[in-house]
Amino acid sequence: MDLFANALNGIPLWWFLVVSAALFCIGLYGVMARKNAIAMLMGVELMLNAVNINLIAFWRFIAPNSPSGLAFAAFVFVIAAAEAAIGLALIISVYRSNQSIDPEKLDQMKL
Amino acid sequence: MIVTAALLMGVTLIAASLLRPKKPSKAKLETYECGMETVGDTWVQFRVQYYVLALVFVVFDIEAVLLFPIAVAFNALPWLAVINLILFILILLIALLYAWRKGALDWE
Amino acid sequence: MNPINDLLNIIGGFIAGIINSIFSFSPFLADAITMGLAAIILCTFAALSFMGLTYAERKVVARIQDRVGPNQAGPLGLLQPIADGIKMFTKEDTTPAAADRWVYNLAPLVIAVFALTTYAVLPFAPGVVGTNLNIGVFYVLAIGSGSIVAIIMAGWGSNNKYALLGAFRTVAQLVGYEVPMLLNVLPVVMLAGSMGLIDIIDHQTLANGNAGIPFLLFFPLSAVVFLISGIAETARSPFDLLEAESEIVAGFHVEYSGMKFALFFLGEYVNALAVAFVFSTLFLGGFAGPILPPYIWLLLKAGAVFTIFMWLRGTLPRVRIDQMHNLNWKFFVPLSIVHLILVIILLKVFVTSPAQQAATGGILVDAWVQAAIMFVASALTLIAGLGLAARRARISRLAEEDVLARRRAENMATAGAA
Amino acid sequence: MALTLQQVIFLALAVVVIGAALFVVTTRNLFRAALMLVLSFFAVAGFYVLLDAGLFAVAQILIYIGAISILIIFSVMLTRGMQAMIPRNSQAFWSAVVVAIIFAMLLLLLGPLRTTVNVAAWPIIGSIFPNATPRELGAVPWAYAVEPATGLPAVVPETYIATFGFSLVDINQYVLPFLLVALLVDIALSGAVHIARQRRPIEVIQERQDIAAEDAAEAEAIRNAQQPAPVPAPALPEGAVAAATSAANEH
Repeated sequence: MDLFANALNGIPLWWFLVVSAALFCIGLYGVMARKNAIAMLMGVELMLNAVNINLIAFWRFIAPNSPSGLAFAAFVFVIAAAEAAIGLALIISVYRSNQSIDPEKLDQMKL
Repeated sequence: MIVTAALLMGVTLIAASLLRPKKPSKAKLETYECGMETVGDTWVQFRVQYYVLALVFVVFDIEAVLLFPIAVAFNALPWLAVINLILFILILLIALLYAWRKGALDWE
Repeated sequence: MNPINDLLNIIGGFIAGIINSIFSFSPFLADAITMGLAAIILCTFAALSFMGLTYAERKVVARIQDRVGPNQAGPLGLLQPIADGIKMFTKEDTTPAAADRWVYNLAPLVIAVFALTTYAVLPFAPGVVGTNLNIGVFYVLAIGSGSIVAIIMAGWGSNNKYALLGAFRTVAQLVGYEVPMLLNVLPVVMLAGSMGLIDIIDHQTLANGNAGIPFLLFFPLSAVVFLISGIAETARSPFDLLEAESEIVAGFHVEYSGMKFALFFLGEYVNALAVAFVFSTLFLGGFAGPILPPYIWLLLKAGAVFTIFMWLRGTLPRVRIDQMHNLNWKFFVPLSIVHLILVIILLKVFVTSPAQQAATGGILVDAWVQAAIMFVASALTLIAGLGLAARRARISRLAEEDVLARRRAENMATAGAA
Repeated sequence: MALTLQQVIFLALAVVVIGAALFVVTTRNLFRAALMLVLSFFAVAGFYVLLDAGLFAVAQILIYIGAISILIIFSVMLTRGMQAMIPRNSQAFWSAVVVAIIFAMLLLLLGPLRTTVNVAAWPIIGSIFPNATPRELGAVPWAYAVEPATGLPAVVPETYIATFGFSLVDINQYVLPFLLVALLVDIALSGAVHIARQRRPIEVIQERQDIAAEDAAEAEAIRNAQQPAPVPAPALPEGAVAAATSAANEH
């Protein structure tokens, strides 16, 4: 079972998948185990990046002449930017009203 | 290219750090504040204006990233695609007009 | 392959030949070394141009302000840049006590590297280019926006209130003026049908069937707005709010001295020259030119654009910060969007090649006529935009005068009553 | 085995990405975390270059480093989140365990090894699912795109940017999500601008007052609920509320 089958000038597909899985898990840890809301958002950005690496890796190895992989990756870019903007705006308004952005303290619905 | 540029600049920096005199004295290490003592920590009352402008920049950054591939494929676009393209630009124009109306673009 | 025009190709080929013969045992090493050598040549070209530009700038600006400029160091002051260089090398380099050591030292390096990497894509002559990316123009703009983070690193690293404030003001300016630059490159890419800088230049030369019309004649509005936001992007001349405000003493590089400070300046000048090169590539036809060899043409055009920079620096007063933001967000960006929509429609209506006409059914028109139509449309939008802006300015000025008049009347009344 | 240049670059980038991501997740100083995030974005852009998707490497630099990291750094500054920053919250250990399990499963699914799993043969669980068929787990044999003529891995067509651009606007391809995403960005960013806009002092006072009034009403309701025989609550001194509102108007 040749580990380097279908390698693309030396790099097989599973290398990309392993690295993006690692990045995804680090992002997931960042979201689950961070005290500061902005650090959680950074975790989400890492996870979205991992998703993008997978999308482009599969596009390159499996369907390079169809634009679908690229279109999905582009939409992930756009949605990641919109999500980051909204998340940070909420964090800032939360910070304005009660001076701390510790996720544990933000339990009531009222700002 | 990036690597060589970094190497070149790094070499100049290291060469410079070797050449120049090393006489650190307490007075020189104070941060510069027109000569007075530094008051308070580096924290400065940070206006939200910067953040709001960065938000509007994100809208147009995304628009540009999506428009560039379309501009490359522009010659082969049928009329229907051109209408969609103009619709896309108008939607993002609304974002600008809303921010303008909301006073986000004013810099008092 | 006549010798004068392709001088650079010949020299390049010659050096590559030598290297390949020396390292013939491993072609991979030979390629790496030739690429490395090309990169080093590009970097030294940029650094040398930095020295030449500082000298030229100080001389020209001095001449504009009716003074002589540097003439002490060496004949005609030609050694002045070298003197500056030595001073920068030997001046003491203090780092503030509580500075974030890593970030503080890395910032100038990152700015200089970003400024230099834009040269990897600029074509100096047919075939003489760092790497011919098919995303050339997009790469140049992205590298421009990448240096914003380096400025924040410099501002935060030096742990100084004023540096931090200066960094954020500069970032707000750079982020703002990135948008019109992005929007005004789109018409050029649409017309050229590709983002590669070499293809864009081909469209402006007489080669392979397209009439050699520089894109300046197609889109004057885009050219003007691109140039002005290019100046604002490198925080130069009328837009140098960096070290202008009284409370922001010297912007984000207040805590740097010696070689690190020189790197900031190198970054600024190399960026300014890069904007000049990109403008001449996009709008003036890059190295295309009738008699002179290509690289001379490019240097001439970039020099002309840089003299515009120097001329503006010598004459225009500094712009206030809210004027600068209003100019960008309330004038350049809406104007660029309207111009973009107009260009999209016109490029579909007036078509130059019969194939396109068959596909989308526009009016078949010769390239020069299309250029004339685009020029008129673009100029009209510019004039309409300026007129609209002037009218709005007049309205707000009248409103202000009313308020003042009323207040004066009230004061008179109260003074009278008292 | 001699590493080719691409592999060396890939390994270097992988080390940078994982290292920077780990640093982002564990550091105390939030600003350093933001800078390390930018470094990992650069390394991911390097991955896209390795995958011959140059357009996306540049788009990554423009969007993530040019826009999103600026937003993150500005919000770090705005919320003064940097001072005493305790990197880990209470459930840090368990989340690390969960993440490690997820990573192991992902590795099993996406990694190169193929194992056959026969649940029936397992000691305890086997008795519950006696007739589970052995199932092959591991690297899925994807249908790799192959150049028709030579059988080598397919090469990215030169005009991939044009086909991608065309697909974004072409009627029977991705035009609907394209316009919806534009609408989403428009509404999301307008909402963000509205939430984060510079509030004038009058608005701030008004908001504080509304919140105070709501809290008072809530406390009132709770107090009534606790005492079934309502003792008439002492009337609020008349002047207090009036004074507060008048102060607001003068401001």
